[in-house]
Order: sequence, then C-alpha cells, then structure tokens
Amino acid sequence: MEYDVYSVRKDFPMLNQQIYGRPLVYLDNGATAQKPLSVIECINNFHTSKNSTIHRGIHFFSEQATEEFENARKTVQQFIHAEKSSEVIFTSGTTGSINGLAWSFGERFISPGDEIIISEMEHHSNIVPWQMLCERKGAVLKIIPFNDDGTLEINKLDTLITVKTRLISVMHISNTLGTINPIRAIIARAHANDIPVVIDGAQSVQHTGIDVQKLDCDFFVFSGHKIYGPTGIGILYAKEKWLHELPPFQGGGEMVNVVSFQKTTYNEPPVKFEAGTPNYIGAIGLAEALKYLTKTGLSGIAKHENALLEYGSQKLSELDFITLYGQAPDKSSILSFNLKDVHHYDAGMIIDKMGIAVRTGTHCAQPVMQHYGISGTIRASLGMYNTQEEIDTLISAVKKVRDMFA
Amino acid sequence: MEYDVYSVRKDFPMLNQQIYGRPLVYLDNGATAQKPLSVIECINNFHTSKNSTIHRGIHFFSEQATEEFENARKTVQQFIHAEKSSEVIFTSGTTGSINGLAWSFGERFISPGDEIIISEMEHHSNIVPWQMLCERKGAVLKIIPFNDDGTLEINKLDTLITVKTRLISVMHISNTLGTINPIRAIIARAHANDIPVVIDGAQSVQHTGIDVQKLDCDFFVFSGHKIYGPTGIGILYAKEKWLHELPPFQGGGEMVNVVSFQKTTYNEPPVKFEAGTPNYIGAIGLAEALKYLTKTGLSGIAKHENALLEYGSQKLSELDFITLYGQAPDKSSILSFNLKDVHHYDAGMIIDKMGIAVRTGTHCAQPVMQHYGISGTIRASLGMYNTQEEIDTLISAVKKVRDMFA
Amino acid sequence: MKNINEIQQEISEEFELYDDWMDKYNYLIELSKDLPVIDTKLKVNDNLISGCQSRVWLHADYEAGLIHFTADSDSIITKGIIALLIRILSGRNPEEVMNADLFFIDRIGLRQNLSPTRSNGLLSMIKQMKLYALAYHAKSKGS
Amino acid sequence: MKNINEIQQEISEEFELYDDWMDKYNYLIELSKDLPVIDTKLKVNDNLISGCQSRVWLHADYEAGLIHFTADSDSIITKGIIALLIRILSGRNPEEVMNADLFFIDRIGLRQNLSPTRSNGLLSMIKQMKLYALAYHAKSKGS
Ligand SMILES: Cc1ncc(COP(=O)(O)O)c(C=O)c1O
Ligand SMILES: Cc1ncc(COP(=O)(O)O)c(C=O)c1O
Repeated sequence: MEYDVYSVRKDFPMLNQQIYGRPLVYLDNGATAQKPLSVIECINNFHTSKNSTIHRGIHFFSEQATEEFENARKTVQQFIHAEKSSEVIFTSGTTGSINGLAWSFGERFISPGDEIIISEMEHHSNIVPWQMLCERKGAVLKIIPFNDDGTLEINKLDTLITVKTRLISVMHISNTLGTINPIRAIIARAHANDIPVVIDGAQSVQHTGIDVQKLDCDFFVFSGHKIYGPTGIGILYAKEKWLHELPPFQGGGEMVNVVSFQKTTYNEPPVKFEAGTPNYIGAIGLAEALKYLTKTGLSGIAKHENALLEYGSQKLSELDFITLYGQAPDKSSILSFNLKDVHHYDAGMIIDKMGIAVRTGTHCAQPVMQHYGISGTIRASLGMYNTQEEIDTLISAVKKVRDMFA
Repeated sequence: MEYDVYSVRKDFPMLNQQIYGRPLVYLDNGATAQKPLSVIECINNFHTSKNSTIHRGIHFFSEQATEEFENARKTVQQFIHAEKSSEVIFTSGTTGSINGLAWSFGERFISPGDEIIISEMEHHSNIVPWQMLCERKGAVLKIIPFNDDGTLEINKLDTLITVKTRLISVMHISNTLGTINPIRAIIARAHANDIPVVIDGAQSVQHTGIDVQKLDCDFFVFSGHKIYGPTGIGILYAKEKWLHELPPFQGGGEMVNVVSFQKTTYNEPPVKFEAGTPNYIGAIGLAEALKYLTKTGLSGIAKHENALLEYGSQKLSELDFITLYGQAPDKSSILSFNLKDVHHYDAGMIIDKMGIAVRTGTHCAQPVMQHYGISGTIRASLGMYNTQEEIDTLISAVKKVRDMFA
Repeated sequence: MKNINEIQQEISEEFELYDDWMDKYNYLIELSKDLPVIDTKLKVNDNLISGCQSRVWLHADYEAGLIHFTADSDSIITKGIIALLIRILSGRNPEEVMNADLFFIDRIGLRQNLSPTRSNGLLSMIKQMKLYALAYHAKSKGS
Repeated sequence: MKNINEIQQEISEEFELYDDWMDKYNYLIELSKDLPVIDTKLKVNDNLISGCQSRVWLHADYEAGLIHFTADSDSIITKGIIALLIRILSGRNPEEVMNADLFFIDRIGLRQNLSPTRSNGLLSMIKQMKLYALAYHAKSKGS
C-alpha cells in the first residue's frame, strides 16, 4: 500500500492548528513528536474507565491495569525485537535510562583509571551522566571525533579502545547532524574486545526498524515522547545477562522482595529496576504509539521521511547563503543549517512568525557546535506527517529571513 | 459552603463504573487516586492543541508550553506555600524524589560512620534509598520505633540523635496505619541539632493543607498520581539553601550551562535538577489537579474525609472479628484491618467480587507487618469522593467474608 | 486412574455447576479442605514458592517412578487451587507432569476471574511442579 | 531630556505605527543599528548576561552621577531591544534606573510577541542594569 501522508496527518489533531493566522508547520519532531488520536484516546480512556495502580492489587481494575502494563512491555519487546519482555525496563525517558544505567553500571564495573568511550556528537544526555560517573569513580572519558561532514571518525576507535575500556555509549542517529552512525561496526569491534555497548536510540527508533538482537547491542534506550507517545516514559533495554549483574538504580516500591532494616533483597528484573509506582499510563500510551507505527508501516514511514529529507536537502543546498551541517551519506530526518551572517536566533524568531516550528540553538549538543565553531543552528526535524509543501514553506521563510537581515 | 460529596463524585468519570455488575466502590486511594474531568481534559487538550517541548524552543507552541510548565511550578509552589517557585523540582514521583535526593545528599554530605534516621513505619520508598546510600557510604540507618497503637515513639528521638546524625527522613502520614506523625516536633528537635529533615508527604498533601514554610522542613516530597493528578510526575521541594549545595542527581538535557569534554557547568536550580525532557504534560496535569482541590476547598475535603474515617472506624470496631491496625489519636484516611483467622488475600478476593477496590498485602511497608507479626492487612484508603454508603458496602462485604471463611 | 486430561475435564464440569462466582469460591474453599497437607517440618523457606500473594509451600516425593505432591498455603483459596493442581498432577510419572497442558485453568475461568497476579502465583506453582518433574526425569534417565 | 516614562510613551507610540509583526521586527532591526556599541575590549565573559538565547554583553560607566550603558549582542533583534532599553535607561542617575517601571514592554507587546524565553533574556538584561544602578547607588552613598 502507498504511504499516504495526507491521511496520516488526519490522525494527528495537533497538526490542525493555526498560528499567527497561518497553518502550523511542525518541524520540531526531534524535540518531541505529536501524538496520534489513538494514543490521546487511549490515555483518555484509561483515565476515565480503567485507572488503578498496577502490581500487588488484587482488585479488578488493578489486575486489569497490571495486565495492560505488562502487555505494553511485550509490545515494546516486539517493537525492538528483544528476546524477552523482562529485558524491557520502563524509565522516565532517554535521560532517565542513561543516568540509571550509568549509575548502576558504574557502581558495579567502574574503577579508577577505567575508560568509557562516547562520541563527539552525543546529546548532553549521553555525555553528562558519563562525565559525572567518571568524576565520581576517577575514570576517563574518551571521545570518538567526527569529520566535518558529520561522519564519525570510526577508524579512530581501534586506538581509543584499550584494555581499560569498560563501556562504549554512542547515539544511533545524531539529533543535530542526522548522521546514522555505523553502530553495527562499533558493536562488533567492541564485542571483539569484550566491551559492552549502549545505543542511544532517542532519534532512531521512530525512523527506522530496530532489532536489538540483530544489532547485538547490550543496552538500547529511547524516549516515549519522541516516538509519538506520552511524556515521562522511556525505555532501557538491557540484554538479560546484565539484568542480573547490575544493581538496581533506585530503591522503593515493588522493586524489593523482602525489606527489613537488617537486610533488603531485590525482586527479579525488570521489576528490580522499576522502583515506585511506574508511569503505567505512560507505558500503556507508549505501547499504543508503537502499535500505531506498526499499523501504519515502518518501512512506508521511513521511505516517506527519506524522500522528504532528500527534497529538503536539495532545496536548501540550492540557496547559496545556506550552510548545511551534517552531510553524511547515511542520514536521517534532520536538517541543521545556518544563514550566512544571520544569527540562528534572529532567523528562528522570523521563521516562527511564518507559522513554522523549528528549533534553534545548540540542540543539547554543545560539542557539535564547538566542532564547527558556531553558537547554534536552525534545525528542522522531520516526522511521519510532514509534507513536501511544508518544506517549501520553510524554504520561503528562510528566503524571507535573508531578505530581512541581508 | 457545604461540601457536597455527591456533586464532587460527578467530576470523576472513573467512579461511574460497574464491576461484576455492581457499582464500583473505590477505596484504594492510598495507592492511586482517580482524576477529575478537569485534569483529564487538560491533558487531552494539551495533546490535541498545545503539545510542544519546553525550554530552549523559541517557536510559539514551545514558548506557550514553557510558560504553562513554569506556571505549573508556581501552582505547586502556592499549594505547598513554598517561598520561591525555584524550590519546586519536578521528578517522576515520590520514589524518584527520595532516590534523587538520597543520591545527591549522600554524595555531598554522607561519610562513613554518619547516621541517618528514619522510622519503623516508613514506606519502602523511604527505606530502601537510604539503605542503599548507607551501604554505599558506610553510614548507619537508625530507626524510630512505633507503639502498637501506631504512634511513633517520639521520645526515643533524643537518644537516636547523635553528633553523627546527618539527616532525618520521616513520613507525614502513614500509608498503612493512617498515623499523622508529629513532624513539627521532629523538625524542631532536628533543627535544634542542625539536622535537616525530609518529609514524605505522599499520603498527606492530598488530605491536609501543607505549608512547608511553617513546617520549616528542608525537603518535602509527594506524587502527582496520589493527589488526583497524572502518573509519572512528582515533586521534590527543597529549601533554597540546599539547591545550591546539592549536586544534580541526573545529567543531560537542559540542566547544563556549558558542556565540553573538559568541563561541564550546571544551570541554576530548579533546572539543574531536571535533566532531560521533563514530564511537562504531567506537571501541567498535576497543577490542574491542585487547582481542582483548591477550588473544591481543602478544609471541606479534610472535614469530609475525617468524618468518613470516624464512621468507618466506628463500624469496623463494632465487629468483634476485626483487628484494626493504627489507632493513633491523630489519624487520616486509612483503615487497615484483618479478619480473625482469615488471610487478607482470601478476604481481598471476595471483597473484590463485591465491586470494592481495596488493597491487601504489605502496602510496601513490610517493617510495619513485621512489627505486628502479620503477613499483611486489608487496607481501605479514603479519598475526597468516598461516601458513607460506600463504607456500609465495605462493612457488608467484610461480613460476607466472615460468613464464607468462618 | 483417569489421565490428566480426563481429570481436567471432570474439574471443568464440576465448576460449570456454579454460575455465581461466590459459589465457585465456596467450592474452592471446600476443595481446600481435601489438600494433602505438607509435613510441618517441610514448611520451610526452601519449599516456599515465590511470586504468590500468599505463602505457598510445595514438596515433591518420587517413589516407584511416580511424583507425589504435598503442599500448603496460608490462604484458603490458594489451597483450593493447589488441591486442584495436585488432583491433576500428583501420582503421575515425570513425563506426564512435564508435558501436561493445563487447559482447565481457562475452562473454569481461573485465569480471568482469579487475578493475573493470582495467575502469576498459579503459574509459579505450575512451573515449580514441572521443575520437580524435570529434575526427577533427569535423575531417572541418569540412573 | 525627557524622563523615563516620557520616553517609554514615545516608544510605545512608535510601535503603534506598525500593526504587522514583520514591520515591528524590521523596526527593531533598524533600531539595532543605533545601539551605542560596547568597546570590543569589554566584550568579555564577565560582561556576558546569562539566561539569553543569544549572547549579550553589557557595560556600565558611572560619570558625574549618571550611568551610561553600552552593549552588544550577536543577535540583531536582541540588539534592537537593548537599544530601546538604553534609550530609556542610559544617562540617568542610579535612583531613576533602580525605580524604573518598564511598562513599555507590555505596551509594545514585547512580552507576548517576543518570547517568554526571550522575555527571560530581557528580564536578565533589565535585572543586570538595575544591579549596576544599585551598585553605583551604594558607592555614591558610601562616598
Ligand atoms: C508514604 C508513601 N511514600 C512513598 C510512596 C511511593 O510513591 P510513588 O510510588 O508514587 O513513588 C507511597 C505510595 O505508595 C507512600 O504511600
Ligand atoms: C540523541 C538524543 N539523546 C537523548 C535525548 C534526551 O531525551 P529525553 O529528553 O527525552 O530524555 C535526546 C532528545 O533530546 C536526543 O535527541
């Protein structure tokens, strides 16, 4: 079946907005995605006719909620092709997943002098937790640099990996450059040295099918709100063997088995890692979003988004006053650029007034900005519901900016 | 104005349910509360016509969302009477708040041999994080015991406090016993020794007005979902002076000021403590719930709930086969009991079939069960919308259980 | 002796007599009284099954190629359920237990009407019984 | 010289000439060109105002009882806004700056139509200007 973006758009009530008297052009999907009606209604419906906390309750609604929550876990499992649903841990988001993991992995496996490798293009959420860990444990953070076109200098990896390397954490797709990183190669090289790998999938899982078993990554993290689901929910996938080795990162709620002041024992994973009342409504809403994506067809979405990206890149590159950041051959969904001699902030103010939602600034990736010696970019990030006409609107807005500030 | 529980009930669609052909009697409010229509619609409305991430965005919807998010912070501030809105940190829930705080406080202030005091009646979420901290730092956890009637042995506090005491963390209202603890006295005694105090308000903020300035507590935590708001959102209130002293508990997102691989500096509080995309929809929904409570009138709610509690206690104590746990003179909203010679689980199964949602088991407070040498209790926990007739239904169900198992 | 499926069929028919849930529970309470109760000295933590809301102790004996289960629980309804499981699975050889397809759970509506939490407990019980069978099976092969 | 409120009134009237937002922005761009630009050697981190989306440097001189502001920004629109602030507040004595009620922000719609994020930056700028005033005020009292 052909992918029909106009019929997809009808599923997203938020897109049907006017702003400053113009139809909203939402190109800020990298920050957060809009929610399809099925997700909105699922949450609504849960609130009005199903709400109850999960776990230990034995009354009807508690049991029903527990079942929906555990089914949500299975839906996530299937979506990312995990081997077992117990490998899927619900967290508060990508940032929550990485921080929890950094804490837990750090307590168990990181000693002074140990090394952790990340890349120069990471989002702050995949930098700062590791910096905090390294500072706490006296470990060393090492950086895979990237080339000006936005590709990782992957050949440097061999010299970065030493006998002291304990973990590699890299993003799958860059939120500023759109680069699709060669994570299979990275994982293979890491595993050849017995080093586990964390993949930050915050910008990939909504654009491309994920098979954590084929990837063979040890950990995979993403956020609900960027994949057309609710806020306050995220995923930490961990290969089963890690679930037993890692200590819990939070205490309380149902994550315990026996609590006494002398000794507390923990529950089995995944519950071991889900202290307190989880965001069960968020989890159920996220599962609904994943079902929507599956139903709509991941490959159709990817094809549509890739065509849009190509169209947008083409149109932008025709403008001689534009610098485009991120020109990797393997690229996804992100158009990051600046106008010559125009501050991204000035540009953003005007683009906004044309009814277009783009993001300006560092996109929580200051090292990328430092790489190019700039203070920020204008970023248009594409989603499944964006159209060619919307790219055209963006292009005219960019021209208008040029006219105003030239 | 008289408090009219029947008109309040109309605001909660979830209450209008049938279960096993009987009208739902929802008495599991201690676990989670139902949401008023205004909260449900606020979330719905945000999803359909306002959704965008907050902070750095300069486009219309991002700015509007940022403003609503910051207004939500102010609503929380006003609700708990904090001095400044920057003292209000959004977290994922009570458990998230305590874990974050335990981590942060522990890093900064806890050394081997130091002591932390909690009580014997705490929820696991206010036990395990401190146990984990004590284990990590070689500190010692000390326990304020309680009397069989459910009151704290507060006179023991003086001997528990030593020069090594660094922190006291106690619950305001017990989720198993209903005891309203004398937190003012505890705070006064702690402060006389320069010891900061954390108040777990998970079971109090929805039942009684909170004024953190009058209480003079250093930290106050609670969950959104127990105060008629959304899941996945909670509050950590911290007195301003702590905000500057404590290190952030998570890294990433907007909580940074400058990120480079050499040195990362943190943003001002509260943002310093809110790494990643916060659950901004949860925060806005929580604010809506607080507005609903304020509009309905906290004192009317408290009066109604207290009358119900008294009625329920009276009715239960008339049954000679019932043991009621928690008979403190100062009590709120919780009826915890067992039937003589009947397992709470058997009772719960039958009570459920009568359309009544109660919780059975340890209520995440195993030490309380250990105190009484029992494996659990049946807990009916009251909310603003419960009625005397519902208590009567519970009483008949309890009698039915007696008839079946006697 | 009837085979596993015949007994399951029999149980399903017994439960069909009751259309009211209270009556089904009353019947489980009745059944709980017939449970071959575990020797008190076997009611130790090692025999506790985790994952149940009530405490369940399960013990297995292996004699002349057949497994005999005894059990206890502090919950009467749980005891009733275990009584059903034992009626079906006790006195069988390891292969039979290992391969048993316990369709009676769906038939009598245990899964929907006893809770998933309870079902989880139930699943833990069944898993433990099958684990015993597996162990004795391996042992008999080994010898 | 007109007083602070008179100048704010004047600015409000100027902006009322434009009903289209693009025109208001174009006017801000115009204004940015008149900004009394800070000495390059004063464009240092110490003079950076935090909390703005673009970089803003602000410097104050105190001479004969009056404060003179110079500033710069890498954003043109921000420069336009600073130009307005300087037109209102520069060349005043510390008390005037400290006590200024900047109603022009609401009048010209800066608060709603430039962003709250931007307004935050704006508030940071105003705060910084008032802090300078406070400092010079204390100094003059002290001497
Ligand atoms: C007193 C108390 N503290 C902490 C918690 C934990 O709250 P949450 O599960 O929302 O994190 C609860 C709720 O179960 C509670 O009753
Ligand atoms: C690559 C990447 N990693 C991590 C994050 C952080 O996600 P969240 O803010 O949902 O925790 C983001 C989103 O901004 C991202 O793009």
